[in-house]
Amino acid sequence: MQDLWQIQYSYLIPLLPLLGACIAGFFGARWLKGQSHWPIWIGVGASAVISISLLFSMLGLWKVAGHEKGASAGHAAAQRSVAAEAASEEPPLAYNKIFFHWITAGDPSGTNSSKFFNADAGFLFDPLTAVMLCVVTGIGFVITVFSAGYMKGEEGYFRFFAYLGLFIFAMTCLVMGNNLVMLYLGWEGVGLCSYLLIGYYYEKPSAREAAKKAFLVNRVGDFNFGLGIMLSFLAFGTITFFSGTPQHTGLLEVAQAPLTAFQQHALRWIPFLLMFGAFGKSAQFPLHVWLPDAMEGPTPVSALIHAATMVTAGVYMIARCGTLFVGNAAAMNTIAAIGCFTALMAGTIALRQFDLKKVFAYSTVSQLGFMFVAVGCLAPVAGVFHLVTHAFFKALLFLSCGVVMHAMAGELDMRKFSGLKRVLPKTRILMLIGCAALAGFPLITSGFYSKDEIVAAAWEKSRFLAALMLFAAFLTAYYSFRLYFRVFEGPEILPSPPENAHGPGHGHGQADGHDAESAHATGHHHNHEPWIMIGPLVVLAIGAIFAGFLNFPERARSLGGFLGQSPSFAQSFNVATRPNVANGRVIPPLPFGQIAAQEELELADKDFATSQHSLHRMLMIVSGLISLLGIYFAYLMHLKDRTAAERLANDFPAVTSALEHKYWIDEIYQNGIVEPLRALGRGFFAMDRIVVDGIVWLISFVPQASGFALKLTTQRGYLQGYAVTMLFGIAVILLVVFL
Amino acid sequence: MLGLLSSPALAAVIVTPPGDSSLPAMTVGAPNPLIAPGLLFILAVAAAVGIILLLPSRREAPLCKIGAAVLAAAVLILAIVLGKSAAGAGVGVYFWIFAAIAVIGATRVVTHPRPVYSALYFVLTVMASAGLFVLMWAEFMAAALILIYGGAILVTYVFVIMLAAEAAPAGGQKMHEQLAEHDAVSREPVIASAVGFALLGILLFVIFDRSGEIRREDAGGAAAVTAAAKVAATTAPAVATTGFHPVGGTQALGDFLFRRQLVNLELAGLILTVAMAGAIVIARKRVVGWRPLEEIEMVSTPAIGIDDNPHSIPVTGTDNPRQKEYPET
Amino acid sequence: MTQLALQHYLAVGAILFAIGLIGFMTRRNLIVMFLCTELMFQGVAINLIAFGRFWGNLAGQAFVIFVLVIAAAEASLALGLVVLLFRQRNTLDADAWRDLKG
Amino acid sequence: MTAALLLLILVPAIGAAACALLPKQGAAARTWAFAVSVIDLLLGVCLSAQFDWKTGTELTWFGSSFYIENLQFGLKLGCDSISLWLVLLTVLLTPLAILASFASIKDRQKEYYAWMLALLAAMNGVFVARDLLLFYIFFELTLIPMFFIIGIWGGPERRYAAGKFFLFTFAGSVFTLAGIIYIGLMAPRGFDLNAAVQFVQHNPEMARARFWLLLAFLAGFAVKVPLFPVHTWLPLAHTEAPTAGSVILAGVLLKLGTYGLLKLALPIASPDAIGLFAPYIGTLCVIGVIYGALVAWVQQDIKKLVAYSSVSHLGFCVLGLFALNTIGVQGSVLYMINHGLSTGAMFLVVGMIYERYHTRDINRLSGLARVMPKLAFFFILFTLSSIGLPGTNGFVSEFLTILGAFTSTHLGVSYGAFAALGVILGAIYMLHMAARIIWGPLKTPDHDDSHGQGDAEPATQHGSELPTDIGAREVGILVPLALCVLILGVYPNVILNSIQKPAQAITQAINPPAQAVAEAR
Repeated sequence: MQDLWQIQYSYLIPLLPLLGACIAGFFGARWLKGQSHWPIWIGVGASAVISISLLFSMLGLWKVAGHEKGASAGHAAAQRSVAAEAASEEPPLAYNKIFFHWITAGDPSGTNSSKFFNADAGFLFDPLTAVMLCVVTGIGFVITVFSAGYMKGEEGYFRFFAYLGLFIFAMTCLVMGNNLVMLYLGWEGVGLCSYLLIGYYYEKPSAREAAKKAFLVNRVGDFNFGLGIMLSFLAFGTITFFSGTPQHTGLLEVAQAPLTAFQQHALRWIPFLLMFGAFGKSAQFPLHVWLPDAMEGPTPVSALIHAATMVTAGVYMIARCGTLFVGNAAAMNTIAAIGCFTALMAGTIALRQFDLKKVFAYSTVSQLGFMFVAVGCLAPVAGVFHLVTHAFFKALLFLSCGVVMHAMAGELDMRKFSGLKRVLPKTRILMLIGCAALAGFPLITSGFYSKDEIVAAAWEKSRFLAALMLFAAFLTAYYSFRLYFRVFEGPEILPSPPENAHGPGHGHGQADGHDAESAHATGHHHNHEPWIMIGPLVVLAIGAIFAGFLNFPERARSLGGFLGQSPSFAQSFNVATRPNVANGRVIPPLPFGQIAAQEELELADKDFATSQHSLHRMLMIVSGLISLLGIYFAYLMHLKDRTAAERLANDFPAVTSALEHKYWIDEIYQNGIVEPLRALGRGFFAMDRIVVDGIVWLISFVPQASGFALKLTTQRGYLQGYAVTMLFGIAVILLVVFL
Repeated sequence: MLGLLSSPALAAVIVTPPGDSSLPAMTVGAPNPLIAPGLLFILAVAAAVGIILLLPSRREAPLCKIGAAVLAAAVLILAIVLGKSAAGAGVGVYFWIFAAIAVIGATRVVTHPRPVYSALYFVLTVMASAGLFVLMWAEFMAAALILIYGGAILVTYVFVIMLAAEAAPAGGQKMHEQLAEHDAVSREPVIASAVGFALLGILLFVIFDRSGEIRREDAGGAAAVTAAAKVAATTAPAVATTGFHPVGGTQALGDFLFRRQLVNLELAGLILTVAMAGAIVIARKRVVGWRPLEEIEMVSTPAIGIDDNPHSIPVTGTDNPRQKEYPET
Repeated sequence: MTQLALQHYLAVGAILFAIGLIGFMTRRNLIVMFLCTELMFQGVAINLIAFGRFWGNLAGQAFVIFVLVIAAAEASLALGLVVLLFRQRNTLDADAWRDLKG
Repeated sequence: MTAALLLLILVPAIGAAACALLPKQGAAARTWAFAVSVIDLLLGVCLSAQFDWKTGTELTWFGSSFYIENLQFGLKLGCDSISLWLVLLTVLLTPLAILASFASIKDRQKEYYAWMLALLAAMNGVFVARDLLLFYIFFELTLIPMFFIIGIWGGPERRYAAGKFFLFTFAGSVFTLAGIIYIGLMAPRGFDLNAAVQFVQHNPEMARARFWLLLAFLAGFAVKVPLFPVHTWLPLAHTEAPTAGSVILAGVLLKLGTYGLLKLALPIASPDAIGLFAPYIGTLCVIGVIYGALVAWVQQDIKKLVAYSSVSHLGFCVLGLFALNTIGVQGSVLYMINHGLSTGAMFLVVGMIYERYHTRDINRLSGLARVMPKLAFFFILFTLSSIGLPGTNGFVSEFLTILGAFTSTHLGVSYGAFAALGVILGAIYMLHMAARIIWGPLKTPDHDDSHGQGDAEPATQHGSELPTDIGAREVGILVPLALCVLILGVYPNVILNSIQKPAQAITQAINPPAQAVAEAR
């Protein structure tokens, strides 16, 4: 595998976007101006091409290797091999490409207590990386094309594209990194880019605060992630995932080998720390507050970063370090629990949001909850599959929102307009596809298949969890079509032509800063749907529909099978099936992508196979019905008579206000954490001035005071007074000397 | 100064003054303490109390009398104890007389409110100590003392007292009011005398109790001699060449002075000339606000007849504002 | 001259010195203060002569001569100053000259 | 030729004297000073050229003519890889600082530049001195120029600040002098640094003395590195110092303290003494980190904010030192260099803003990005470097110091965890500053006054009512620092590998292999 040209030149994948970003950034202001999207298009396009070709060549390799293995699979029936043996024959599709040693510290000889820390600038290529690369660079490229149209005429046009290029660089590093510190590099890099992009309209104080909030909340997550890295280094002495050397000294491999007491203790903590880092990045419950505010940034940013790529980094990390997580049952349960809770919470909040982008923001938080549930229920394939499909339809939804905003001169509030199907016919269809995929419209949309797999995995874990997930799916269906019916169907209402055109940041909430530009749109017949914007949408729509079939037939040639080849999935399955971990339960190998094990298991006991298939069929039907129910409900409440929703809301004022105030979490954080810390800071500063400086002043005051006191008492000017004192001194001396 | 002291002591080894062969080479007295230290301190305290009462202050006359009595008693006891225990230790009766006069004179110098009397008592003390000098065979010094001290210095003092006598307060009757305020009251007599007599007590204690045996050079051990001899050898040649042998103390002193202490003598002369020059410069300096003679209203006492009663000289209080603030003791 | 005799003379010298000292400290008249210093010189002279006699050499006496020289010089200067001071402040009180206090 | 070591000190010293004697004020002085500092930079480079990095053997130079026999104190110079990197940092920062003060220093320029060159000489002296007393002399010598620079060209409260700065450091370092003299007299070969250190370390009867020596050195160096309780002089000195002054103060002078700790305190204290102290100093550092960060967050004055950030950052640096393992020491040496670069640059940028608007109040400035995009770019870059964003130099050193504390047997996981809190707090106050000044709607102190007096140098005054973005000179100052920040971020091994041997030597001595510490695993 290492002789693939893509791998040899893999440094181009992150480097080209970075180069594009630098060119756009430094030369954009004066020379490129309007054309500064070209370097990015070329850079991201090239890396997209390399990634996709890498994916296909990997698939090619997988098919070739698959045949011999397939043949051998037949006769090696009892292949339930122990983890070490399975890991020994190198799965063909993983290769560690190290370019140079990035950080090396500690003494190499490793004597006495000091250890040897080595982080390489290296990339790891396996099916998981390939899939993620394609998602990132593919959708990234589509969005750069879209944003060229969307951002035309913006004053900081070049700055936007520079940040975009930087983001792709950071995200590709994150995905391809072969050790935790490279992952951390990408992790913080994307955090930085989201900070810069959210704060793109830096004139607006709300954008400025949102950017700062995003970066700091991410930083809290990264703090835990950092601690996780350090603890794993302390325990295992290395942070590279797979060493590629026969003796398997990679972090994930050593984690499986027999552990000392300290390592076991550490393994109890490492998953929680890494998980908390993932929650920070993927906006899960405790640290989700930054994502809704991130909608301050321009729409393509929301599409790319806050829907498709960055937020999925958390899921990717947990899938990559599966072996660390799977062994720790408590960790897996917390992930599933937090994921489910976030899904429900975000779903409910989305019901009462009237801002288009806010609805989709909460929907993203909810869908991420779904992915975490999948990963939590020992179904990483389902998680990654949903990640891929979600990337397509959520990007589609956000970009169509962008088109709507573009047309409505930056107006985003649902209540201001409706019935836009005549004005924006193409966008209406695309939005419909997107909403259907999000809702999980049965059979034709990708959302249905991926969500169904997650529900199945949840069912495996516990019936109650599956029920909650189905309810969340219902909520998703409801609020997605609530939006669709209110915006595109129903009587045609257009927002009054914007009179105060030029005030930046006018209008309620975070009206898009570039309304000044769209204000000059002459009247309504102007074509709001230029091809440069609609083209990418169509591509995404196709993806939204057909992505589902990537993993549907669930057989050897599916996405699951391909992902199964990744050492992470294979080894985490081995760890999962260990007696002490599985303690008796039969772990279905399919969600881990272990097709061979699945077929062999099905050969072994028939009824298991039949029960699995009937279960899947039943769940598919149920989730299909749920989504149809959700859509019908939305139709009832928002198309037949719009007032029904309001009436329902007024019936439960407490619930509605809770939803509208996002369960007051922001306020809790602000008053519970931020204000006390500032007060503490002020207290320290006061202490600094008073206590420490007080002591210093005292030290200087005491000699002065005593000097003055002496002056008053003894130095009275009497000549004889001095004589007496002298005499007294002589007497004392004589007394001492002679006595 | 150190050099001065050591070289004569060494020289003495060689040039022992002839003629006092009848020197009683008494063996060094056993260092039995002549006076018990306790007694010494009690006497010191008594003397202190005496002095305090005697010092000029606003007290009535009788108290001063008691003070004088106490002081006299203390000195007498000291003398008796010393005399008894010493039993003719080479100090004749004249010594006691002169000593007594000196001490009484000294106390009166200090305690007498009138500066003129102090000066005169000082002359008395000088006479007494001259007597002591004679007892110690330093007849030239005795004479010099009387001449220089008694004659020159004390006369200057009296002269200055006359010059600087303040205007007498108008119509003062009692002796106390007549006195200038700064003469009548002494400053913290209690503390000063206490400290002074403590020092005296210590000195006496050191002299009598702690002196141990001060070995005289000739009675010294071999080590002392050899050291002296070695040093003497280096300085001796200058002396040996001349054949002059002084006769009597004064010649010896003269010889010693001009042979050994020539440099110091010249220096002494120099000091005197410098002092004289200094005195002239000081005296000639113009005093701020000095007005030609005729304008000076007579600051000194009005030309009144001075009767022989010393108290009758009127002493005027001072009109110096800062004076008033001085707290009454 | 025996050590005992020496001690007697030293005693007298010490007494004179002490009395002079007390006088210097208590009397507030400038002239009397100088007089007391002269008294102290006197006490020292007696000691010097006594030691000279005890050791049998003339250094004591020579030194007393120098003491006299110093006393004379000092007396002349001091009294000159006293006269000056008197002319300036019309008083002989030592307290008049406390400007250097504090 | 190792005489470059001596020239490193002599050239600026002579330059300073000459600068003071220049005929008239103005341009001559500043170009002369800049030329001398550039020559010093070249000397540093030539020294590093002939330094053989592989083995890291120490270059030494011995001034025999100045050797005082009975005291065994003489002019012994030398540098190993750690001190060479610090020398390079000094000789890089000083020319930039001098260049930066072309515009801001208008009165008494001759003296100013003379003092700056004298400071350069003293700082180089500290890093290359291989004689205990000589080290101390240069250590104290740095105070004098700094005292004048803050005292004369400083802000409103400059005298108090200069006085406090001088007395604080001096009071501490007097104890160090006592320690040094004690060692100098006890050690067989007198004040020779390496010999003395070896002697104290391996000599059994010095055991009790080691405890007190460590205390003495800690007193002196802890004040210089502002450890928690004795740090109040730093914010005051920074706010009152002129731009160049605070750049050098933050960039190099604080490193004297950590360098002293590394060179003297650590090796001298044997395992028991340092082991005893490491947890306490560790706690002080962690407190310093969190305390400095929180206090920085509530500051109104930008310079005071960056000053407190230095307190917080150096808490990390010393924590790395007292982790007493190779990773920690390497991390902290790298931290010294990175902090010098990023905080020095931060002060330069803040100085440039001050030159234009004559205010450092965070509430009166906002949205400078609109007016000064280039300055905003550099501001953000150096902010990211100081909060330790991976890809910039800050991250590598911060990560290594915390990792060192984590894996240290003397400190422990809890120290590492609490220190890592500083990472979040660091981001909070730096981004708080960046958000308030760079982003947001444009607000500058009343426009009219800013263009009234011709403050900024002509380059920015070409007619526009608002002082425009940074000129060529200022970009020329910031670009080298930015390059260093990025290069060290991408390839920190250039430093890490070179200081690996000395760091290991120091920690080897502290926890000798013989007393094999019970391995954590």
